[in-house]
Amino acid sequence: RRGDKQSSGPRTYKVAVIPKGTTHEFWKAVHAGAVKAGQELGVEIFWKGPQKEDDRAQQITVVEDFISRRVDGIVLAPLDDRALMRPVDEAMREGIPVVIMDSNLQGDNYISFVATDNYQGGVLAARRLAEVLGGKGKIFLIRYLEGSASTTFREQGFLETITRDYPGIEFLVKDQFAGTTTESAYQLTENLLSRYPQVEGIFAPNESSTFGALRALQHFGLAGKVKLVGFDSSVKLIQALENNEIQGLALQDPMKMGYLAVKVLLDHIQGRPVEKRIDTGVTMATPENMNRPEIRSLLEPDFARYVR
Amino acid sequence: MPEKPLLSLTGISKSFGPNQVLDAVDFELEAGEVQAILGENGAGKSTLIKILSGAYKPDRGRMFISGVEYRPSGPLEGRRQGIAVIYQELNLAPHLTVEENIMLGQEESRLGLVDRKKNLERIKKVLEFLCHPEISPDIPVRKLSVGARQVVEIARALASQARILVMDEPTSSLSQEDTRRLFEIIRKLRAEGVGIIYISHFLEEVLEIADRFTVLRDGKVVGRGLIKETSVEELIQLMIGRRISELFPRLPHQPGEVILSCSGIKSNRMSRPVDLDLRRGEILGVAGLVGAGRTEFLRALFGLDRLEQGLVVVSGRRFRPSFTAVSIGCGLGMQSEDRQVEGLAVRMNLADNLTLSRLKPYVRSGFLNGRKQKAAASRWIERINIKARSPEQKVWTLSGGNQQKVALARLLHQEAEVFLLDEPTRGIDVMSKAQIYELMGRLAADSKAVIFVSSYLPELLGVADRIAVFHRGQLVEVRPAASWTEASLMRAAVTGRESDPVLTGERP
Amino acid sequence: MKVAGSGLKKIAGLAGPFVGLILVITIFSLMPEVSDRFLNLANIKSVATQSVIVALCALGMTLIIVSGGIDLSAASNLALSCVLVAYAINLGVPPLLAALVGVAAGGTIGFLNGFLITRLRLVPFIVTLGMMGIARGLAKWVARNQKIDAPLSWLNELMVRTSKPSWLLVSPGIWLMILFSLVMAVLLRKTVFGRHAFAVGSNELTARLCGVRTDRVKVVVYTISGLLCGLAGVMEFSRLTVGDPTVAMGLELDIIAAVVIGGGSLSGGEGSILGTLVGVFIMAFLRNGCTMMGWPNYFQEIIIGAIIIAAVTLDRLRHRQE
Amino acid sequence: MKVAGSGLKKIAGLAGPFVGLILVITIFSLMPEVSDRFLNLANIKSVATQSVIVALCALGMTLIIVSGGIDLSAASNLALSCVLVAYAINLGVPPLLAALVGVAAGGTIGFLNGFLITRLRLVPFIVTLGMMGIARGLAKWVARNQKIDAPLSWLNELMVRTSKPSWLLVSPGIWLMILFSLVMAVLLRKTVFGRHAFAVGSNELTARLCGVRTDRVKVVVYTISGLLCGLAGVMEFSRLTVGDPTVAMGLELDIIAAVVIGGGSLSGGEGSILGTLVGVFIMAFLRNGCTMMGWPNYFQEIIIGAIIIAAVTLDRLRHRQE
Ligand SMILES: Nc1ncnc2c1ncn2[C@@H]1O[C@H](COP(=O)(O)OP(=O)(O)OP(=O)(O)O)[C@@H](O)[C@H]1O
Ligand SMILES: Nc1ncnc2c1ncn2[C@@H]1O[C@H](COP(=O)(O)OP(=O)(O)OP(=O)(O)O)[C@@H](O)[C@H]1O
Ligand SMILES: [Mg+2]
Ligand SMILES: [Mg+2]
Repeated sequence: RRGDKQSSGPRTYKVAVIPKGTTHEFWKAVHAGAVKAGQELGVEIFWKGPQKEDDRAQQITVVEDFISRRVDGIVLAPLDDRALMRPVDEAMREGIPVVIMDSNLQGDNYISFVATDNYQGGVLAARRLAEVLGGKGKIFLIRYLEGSASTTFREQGFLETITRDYPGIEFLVKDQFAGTTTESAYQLTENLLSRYPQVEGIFAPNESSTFGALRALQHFGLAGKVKLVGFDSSVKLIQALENNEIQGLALQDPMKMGYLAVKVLLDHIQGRPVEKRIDTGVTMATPENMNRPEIRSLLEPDFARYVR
Repeated sequence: MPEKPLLSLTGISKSFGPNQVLDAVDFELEAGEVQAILGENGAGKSTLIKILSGAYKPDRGRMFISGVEYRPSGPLEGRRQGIAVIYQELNLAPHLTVEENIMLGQEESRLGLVDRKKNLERIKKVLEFLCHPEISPDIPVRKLSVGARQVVEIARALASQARILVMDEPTSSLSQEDTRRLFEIIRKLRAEGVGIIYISHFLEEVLEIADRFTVLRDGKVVGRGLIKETSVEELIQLMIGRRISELFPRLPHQPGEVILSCSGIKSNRMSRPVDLDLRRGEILGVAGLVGAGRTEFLRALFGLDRLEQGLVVVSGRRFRPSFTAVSIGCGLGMQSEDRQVEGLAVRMNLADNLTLSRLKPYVRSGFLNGRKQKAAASRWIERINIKARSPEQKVWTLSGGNQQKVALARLLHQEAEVFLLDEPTRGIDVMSKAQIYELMGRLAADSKAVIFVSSYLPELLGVADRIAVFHRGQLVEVRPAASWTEASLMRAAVTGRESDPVLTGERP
Repeated sequence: MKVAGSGLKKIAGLAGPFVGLILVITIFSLMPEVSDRFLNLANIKSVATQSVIVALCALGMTLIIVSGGIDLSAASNLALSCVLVAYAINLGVPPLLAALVGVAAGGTIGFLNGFLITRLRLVPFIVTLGMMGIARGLAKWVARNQKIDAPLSWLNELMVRTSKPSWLLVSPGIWLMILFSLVMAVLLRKTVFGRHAFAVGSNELTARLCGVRTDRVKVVVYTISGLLCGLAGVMEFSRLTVGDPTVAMGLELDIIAAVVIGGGSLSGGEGSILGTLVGVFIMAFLRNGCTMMGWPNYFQEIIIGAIIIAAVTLDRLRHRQE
Repeated sequence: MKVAGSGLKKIAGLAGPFVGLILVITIFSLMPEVSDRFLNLANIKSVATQSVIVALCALGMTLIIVSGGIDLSAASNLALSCVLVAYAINLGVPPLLAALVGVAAGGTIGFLNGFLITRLRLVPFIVTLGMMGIARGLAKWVARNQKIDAPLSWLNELMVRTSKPSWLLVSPGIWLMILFSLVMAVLLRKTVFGRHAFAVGSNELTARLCGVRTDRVKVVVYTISGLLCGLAGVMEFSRLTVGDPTVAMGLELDIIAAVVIGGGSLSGGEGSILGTLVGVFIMAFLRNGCTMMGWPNYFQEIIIGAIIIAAVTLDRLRHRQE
């Protein structure tokens, strides 16, 4: 059937891009990347996440609904490496190719997997925090959400690197979950700071938990004193980086991720060979290197041109 | 072996907090007799009944049914023992149909599935027995009038084929016709050997139907005996410990200028518009059968129901009733026939209920003075003898009659000019009734006006200056009270035809 | 004559709740982008499958709401059951038994709700709010804060979009939904227990005075509802193929909304299974239609909010005309 | 004699709701790991600051619940206000005006709730459930599904831990909470409007019979509550320094729980500001304590669930003794 499409001359492909949620800055950048690819390649993008952030069951529903709509292809950031397998299988069976991005999916019944190496991101963050702490100190690992795969990898990468490589660093807390909102991360960190005033460093594995932790530190007047390494970027986090209130941000390249995912999908639809695994890279931004243009473009992806 | 009485209670005591409501009450009921329990409002009659039915647990005392000790853990137990109760406050599930209400707790069923046919058969029999076959078994009870609801309650008690039938004021919302039919049924049941406890504040009813009586005062038994050997005066004296001089005391009052006149009032629930004038210093009685639309008329007049047409003029102010706040502002005040559902906020305290329609006197610079409010409530409690511990007592813990008094006290406190009273004496004891009649007279003498709806014809004839009769949602006739007799009132209410005027009746 | 009249009225009564549903379906069918695909059989099947889980919970919720209660723990209960099924399967328990474990867990939570409400004389809102936290916490505990992967089994075939075996026409989950809807409708309308549930919801005091064992009725009501939530949890596991302790977060409000859209009254004594199903489908078709149109989520949220209000308004208007 | 008696009773009545709070605080104070830090002034200040937002919403919710209603849209309303404040500031509106915009938006949503409830005669649960979706959707729309970053201003100083200026002792947010608690307590207990709200909640028919303009009372009740949610949104913005449309998701249940723990009855006619505040603090200290103890989240969820039930049980027991 791929042949059919090619022979029917120039046409707009309809592609559904399904993120894990719609309200994080990160996904906005992915969206922008996808739209950019869409504009360049002549693809109409449907951007639709589960209505409740991080709801596996609803994401399955969204995939199913797009199968019903019979789009030409789906780009999916699966909320679960297992639960989304079957809807993806179904899509593939019905001739709708699926590209996976951001988080992995078990099995290999998909076209390609475009993602950051999250474990590596955790490792980078661990190295950075150890560096600013001088290899010893007491720290919090603030987790994001029960069962969220990408952040779990980051947390794992961080935890394993610290335990293996930096015996001088001690975890005061490593099993507390911040939850999905800034406010919940904020309160958690505040309460932890009340309990452990001796803390010296914090790692938070995504934007909302990093920002929550930052706000709590600012609230306690500890910003800059307690070292904070986070993940992803936003305007406030960049400001904090400038003010040396954050010592490091592990940056993915979400625009590239969205762009490549759509591009790979289209390549496949149009019969070109594609790679099964595409790494979009992860970089550590620090107050020192943040003004380099290549870091700057990661900190502030220029997505205003593509999405409002 | 001597015959054991059907029911015997010994030394029953009950108190709510510091309030001793029943004090070592002994009581016996034989099979095949009707025994009346009499007493003032708050004497403890309903409490005794609730203990008998298993709804309350006594603090002390024992109960025996046919000589076997009976210690109910709840109302289910009472029912199983063959005790059926018609409670004073209507006790129906509003969303359920007539059928479901009557059969509640005694459904005919097979393997848990309701056997509707059998249910309907039983209901039909009972409703025919009560001469109300027109009440459809499929209509939700909330759509029935208060009178019809009471019929349903009675039907429920009768359908259970009990050994002991307890009726706590079964006739308070019944027409005389229905009361008569009920008495026939009671006689039939008595003949079948059912023991019946009958509670009522209508002493002539008691004299007619009961065989024996027990009088309670302040939770103690103060007298018992055979009805044959007693009189109204003696019963009253037992109940309050003194005589009362007159049941319908008449204070002189003179109708003055027109204070309220309604023209073409019709709500969506009435069948015909009503025109009526009311003068200062006048008590207008309103008679009619259950469901004749008297309540609907009052509600329309007061602005509680959606009005289709009509205007009201009160003391020269014309308005179309739609907001009760406006009606109250113009000097109207209404008391509802259904004190439980509408008349009172039973979960609020007495003081709040009493003053709700006129809080102004207790406001100074925007703030409410709770102490003053309670003091005022206390004064009213004393003035009309409400049996209550304090103005902060919750209304639902008052006895039925005392609740009714609270509803009345509210109107007095409100200082209304025109009183719309819908069955104001429901559940009120003889003495308090006399007191309320006197009160109405005094209001009239103060050149206020009263519309007095009642199904109890003697009180209408005894108190009102004029009497209006409703029939099937329309006003059929208004005449001076003196030109009515019980018989002619009945006839007008039943047939809806104007009776031959003995004197020239005025028509508005 | 009388029968005919009541028959007509019944039909009107039945058509009533459908008005909202028909409206929603019509609107989307008229959208040019999706018109051909929206009313397509495959899509309807898929919406039906998506509705199974909410519908099962809503059946139980109808019973609870009819009896004057409310259950905020329904969604957490579902999650707990979902996790336990996965846990049990991982322990090597046969799938059928694992499913029973899930259902039983649901029933236990339901029973506990009923027990606490009747014993401690607490309002259902509070007991089930507490239980909502407890069940969710237990689910996360059992799952050690992760989702539980379990080997695939026939359990995971219950909720597929294309039925296997194909002679079933639709997935077993849909059949289960139909079956339990019928059972619950009969229970509610044709049994003594159902009548007692209505009576308790309409006027508890009266029910008690008439000899209804109100406490027992309530405990049974919550237990049945709990069992259905447990079953919904099994279905959720079937759909997800993993035991997810964070699943169905906030779904309790959707479930309650479905019942109320379908004519249930939160003050008790009113509600019907048919109405509830219509409520469930209104919400499901709305979601499906919005997604197919590719409308952004905020738009969808606003529309669903407005439709909830509109649907109930329609229902009330109908009642007023009566 | 009589006065003394009623005085004593009042003290008992006041102590009542505190029992749960005292229990929670005592338990954590006895835990060796945190005993010194838990009752530390700084920690208490921090808990108080965390409570400001829930407390403001709960004040309005108390009024609503007293008048027999419920408001599920409170948290979404807060989010909308939070986003609008950030949006306005970004447009260059002065902070004070921006804050007023947020409060006014809250009031508008509240007014709409009241208007729909009284005009369409719908149950509050449904109207506010619909409004919950609408307000949340609007918030996301305004924010284009993102957080809105806004330049810092004095607005962001309202919720700091260490008060500026220091003579305030605690943050302005806490003072606002105290101020509005007093205002609402007076409104509820000492004004005709408050009495009318109680009457409407206790028996709406009676209130109407007594000339209370029930519809007007309800509209005002919802509007006031909406204004307070709007203010809470401003406080949330102050705390977050960004306008976050996803903030306070699911918080409505916490807010309602606080009111009910504090003795409010969902069937109307009961509730008090003091009780509600105690309810808010019970929940806040519980969260704080559990986190400080380092207990895993699931454990915390279970405990909070259990405490909600226990606190209300205690309250009911106390009432029964009365
Ligand atoms: N649940 C309760 N709590 C507190 N006091 C109560 C309660 N029920 C009844 N009482 C009190 O008990 C007393 C007796 O009430 P009861 O209802 O038995 O009177 P009654 O004889 O039936 O009066 P009536 O003729 O007015 O119906 C009253 O003073 C009433 O206030
Ligand atoms: N048995 C019945 N079945 C159905 N509807 C009834 C019945 N009885 C009354 N109604 C309805 O109630 C309306 C009037 O009842 P309502 O109680 O207001 O009359 P009323 O004259 O005040 O009688 P009551 O003596 O009960 O106060 C009637 O127009 C009728 O629609
Ligand atoms: Mg009584
Ligand atoms: Mg009447």
